[in-house]
Amino acid sequence: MSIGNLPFVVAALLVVFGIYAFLFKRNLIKLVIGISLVETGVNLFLVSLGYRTAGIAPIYTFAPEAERMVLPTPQALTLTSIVIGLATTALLLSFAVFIHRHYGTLDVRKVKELQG
Amino acid sequence: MIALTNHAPVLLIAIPLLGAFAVPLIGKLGRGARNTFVGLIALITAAVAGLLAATVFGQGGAPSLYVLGGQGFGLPLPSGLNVPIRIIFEIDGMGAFMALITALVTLTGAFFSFSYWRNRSGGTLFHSLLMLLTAGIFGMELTGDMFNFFVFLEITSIAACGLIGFRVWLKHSQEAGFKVMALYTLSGMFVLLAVGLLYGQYGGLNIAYLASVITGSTIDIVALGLLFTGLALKAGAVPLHMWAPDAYGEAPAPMSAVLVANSQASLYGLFRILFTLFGLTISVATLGWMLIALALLTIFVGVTMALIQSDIKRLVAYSAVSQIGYMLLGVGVGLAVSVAKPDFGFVAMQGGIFHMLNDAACIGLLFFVSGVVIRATGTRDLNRMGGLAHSMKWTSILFIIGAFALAGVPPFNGFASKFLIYEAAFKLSPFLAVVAILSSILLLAVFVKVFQAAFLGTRQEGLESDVPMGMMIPMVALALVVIVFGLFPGFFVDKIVTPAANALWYGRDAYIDLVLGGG
Amino acid sequence: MNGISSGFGAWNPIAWALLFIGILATGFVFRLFGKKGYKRGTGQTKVFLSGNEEPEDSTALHVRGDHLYWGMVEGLSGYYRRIRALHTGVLNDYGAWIIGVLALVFVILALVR
Amino acid sequence: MNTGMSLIVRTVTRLVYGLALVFGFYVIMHGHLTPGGGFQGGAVVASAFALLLVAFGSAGIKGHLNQHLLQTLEEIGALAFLALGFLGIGTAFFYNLLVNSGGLFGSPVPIGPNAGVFAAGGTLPLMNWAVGLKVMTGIAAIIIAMLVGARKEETE
Repeated sequence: MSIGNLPFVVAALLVVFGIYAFLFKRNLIKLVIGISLVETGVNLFLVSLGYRTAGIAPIYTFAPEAERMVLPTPQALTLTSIVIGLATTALLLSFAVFIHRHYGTLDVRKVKELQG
Repeated sequence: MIALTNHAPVLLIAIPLLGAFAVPLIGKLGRGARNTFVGLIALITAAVAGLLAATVFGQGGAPSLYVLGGQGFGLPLPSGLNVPIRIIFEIDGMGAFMALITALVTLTGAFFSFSYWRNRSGGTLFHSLLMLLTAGIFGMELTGDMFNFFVFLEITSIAACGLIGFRVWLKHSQEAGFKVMALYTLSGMFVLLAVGLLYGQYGGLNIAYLASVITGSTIDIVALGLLFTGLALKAGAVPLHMWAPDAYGEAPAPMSAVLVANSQASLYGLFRILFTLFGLTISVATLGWMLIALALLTIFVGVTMALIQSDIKRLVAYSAVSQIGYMLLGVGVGLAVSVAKPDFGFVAMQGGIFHMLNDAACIGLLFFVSGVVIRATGTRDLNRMGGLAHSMKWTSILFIIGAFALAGVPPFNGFASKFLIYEAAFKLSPFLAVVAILSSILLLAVFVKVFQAAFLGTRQEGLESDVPMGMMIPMVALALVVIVFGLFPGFFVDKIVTPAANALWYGRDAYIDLVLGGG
Repeated sequence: MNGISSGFGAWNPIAWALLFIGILATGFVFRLFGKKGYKRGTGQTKVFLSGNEEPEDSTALHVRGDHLYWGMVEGLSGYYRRIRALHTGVLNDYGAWIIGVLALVFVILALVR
Repeated sequence: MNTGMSLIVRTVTRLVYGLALVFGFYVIMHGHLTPGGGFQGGAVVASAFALLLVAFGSAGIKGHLNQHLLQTLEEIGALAFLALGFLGIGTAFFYNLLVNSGGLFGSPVPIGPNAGVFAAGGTLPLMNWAVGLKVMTGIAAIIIAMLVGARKEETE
């Protein structure tokens, strides 16, 4: 395994940690953190996809001639995904605030009036 | 009106977006101005969707293309290769069919919600979110780009959860909003991961381009598994359905119907990916039988869980879950035999696809009726209702129409599509048809329970039994759709369902050729 | 043009509706043979409740939602106990279902390609 | 808890606030030439607002950041973005009508490495501004709403 694969390993670890937090943590805020970790892992995966060894930023300004450039598309994808992640996290946290107001707790196992 | 026809795909997204952003500004002018504006936007959107559908079905469902931001979709390289880099909307029969469904549901939903918010504050932001959701659903159905699909998927997730948890003073709506958003986000991340895997392998995001180069390697299979699970979750297939009753049940009544349309859009994405993106590079029999297994579980668990609910909206929500199973069953039978392509496979596809439209109309009607019932009685508990038919005759008749149609009682539209599904599923394996028919009978029993508990019985006092015109008109419109589609199924199957089924079943090459220019 | 055919069966709603109306009309004709000379306000028009007396408070007669299909739910109680136990309402469990289904899909796709 | 934080924090905030605003607007303005753009710059500006809110408390920003004004500006930013999209509808939605037209932001760009032409890019810089306006006001409105809501809960 070369050093170039390290970002993918980190991305996979982040996703796994996030899913672990989602499955085993009891606090709603920690669940949101888990979801954010998964998002971060996927974003890191996307950015790593576009990386080219010794590449430069994909911008023409002062770019040396005939140089390898990092792929710009994954960066655009990542940026969009970050924006979506921001909206998602904000919405989830707002729900958490209101759940705390109504239920008086953030424990997942106590917020289960909707079942069956 | 050449220009309007050409730009119909993007207008379907731009006009609701315009509405979504302008509604809060117009809302400052007062309620009347806001309602006029929202109604106008919804009508224009529906009209454009109708125009788009007329254009696409006029040419027999052949795919057409819309390119954002330029004349051509490609960037010719010095080597002469034309790479599709721009964002493309690609509309074939299936996409136009889905756009029709969305237009029907969102139009009636928008008009129903005027009366719903008449005596409450906050309707302005509600309409803004509804428009955003509309734009997102149209985007999912019309886009020809994997990443765009993900973006619209997330837009629908966020807007839908905003609508579910809109009534912040209700404790259960907050719980439902959190759960649904968390699960939607997780499924969205699966889709994004799969998009990343496909991009890393083939260096493209365009569905047609990816379909032309896809090989079915191990990484493709991983991406397929992620997409399958993520979209099955958003469609609400058992055993990933746990969010669905929460979402449909806790959302405001006019929204529940639009949420079902949202689930159907995810289902459309799943079909698009299975038929067009992967095509025959994967073992279609395996995937078809996986869809069928999901379908049987969905039908059976949805119906049996609906039987024991005592909350009227949750009951309708579970029956909505079970209907997703019929669509999965029809298209799953079609997918399972799509190598040999026997006749009954196409019939099954027709049934599954036709049922999407029928389900949208019936379930919309039932959600609206349950909203009216809850408004009249002030409770959602079936055990505390009774005798509504004395004072709400028209509502009871509309309920009977919706319930019979959804349960597949002739001559309503639900029977027409279920008939095709039963016949074709029987050809593949009699067991499938038996489960499907038995569950339909159970579903009728479920609605008999609602009718007995809520509408029959002695007259009760203290009911708010007058139904405002603004609620009645959308319900009557949906009931008319139910009846017309039930009485003349042949016409609609020929004109709109067959092109849609063709687009999935045979249309893969045409879809690819349109972008890659026949080579 | 209004019927559909699946290639092995056919469905024509208009014909069905005509037949349905015909049957209804026949039923109505039979109803006309009934005796018109029954006496109102006597035992002939009384509600028949398996021989029991009609209670004063008629709302007590209304069968509420949960009482319908009581027998069926009771008969399937084993199934319902298990299926309700799966709908826990806890978000962790829902997440576990997703991961479980994802793993299952991967296993199936790996075994049967 | 509405009075904000200590004197040190407030003084530092006064110093950093302007810098953060300038940097955010720079990122928006040069979005078509350098890394960054509407969203990133808008987020930087919104972070300056957030700093203000944290340092001075929800009472301290009364009169400076009006939530209704922010929401109105957000809608205007979004509408401006859509309007720029509709500008090119003669050819296609989002068609870049202004690029290479010689007018506003219409300077032609030399092929190959160059120092960057600020007046190039057509509708892109304008879209950056629209998105920047939407993001900075939108995020600020979100932060204010959440913080004010949370504070209300504390005091109850």
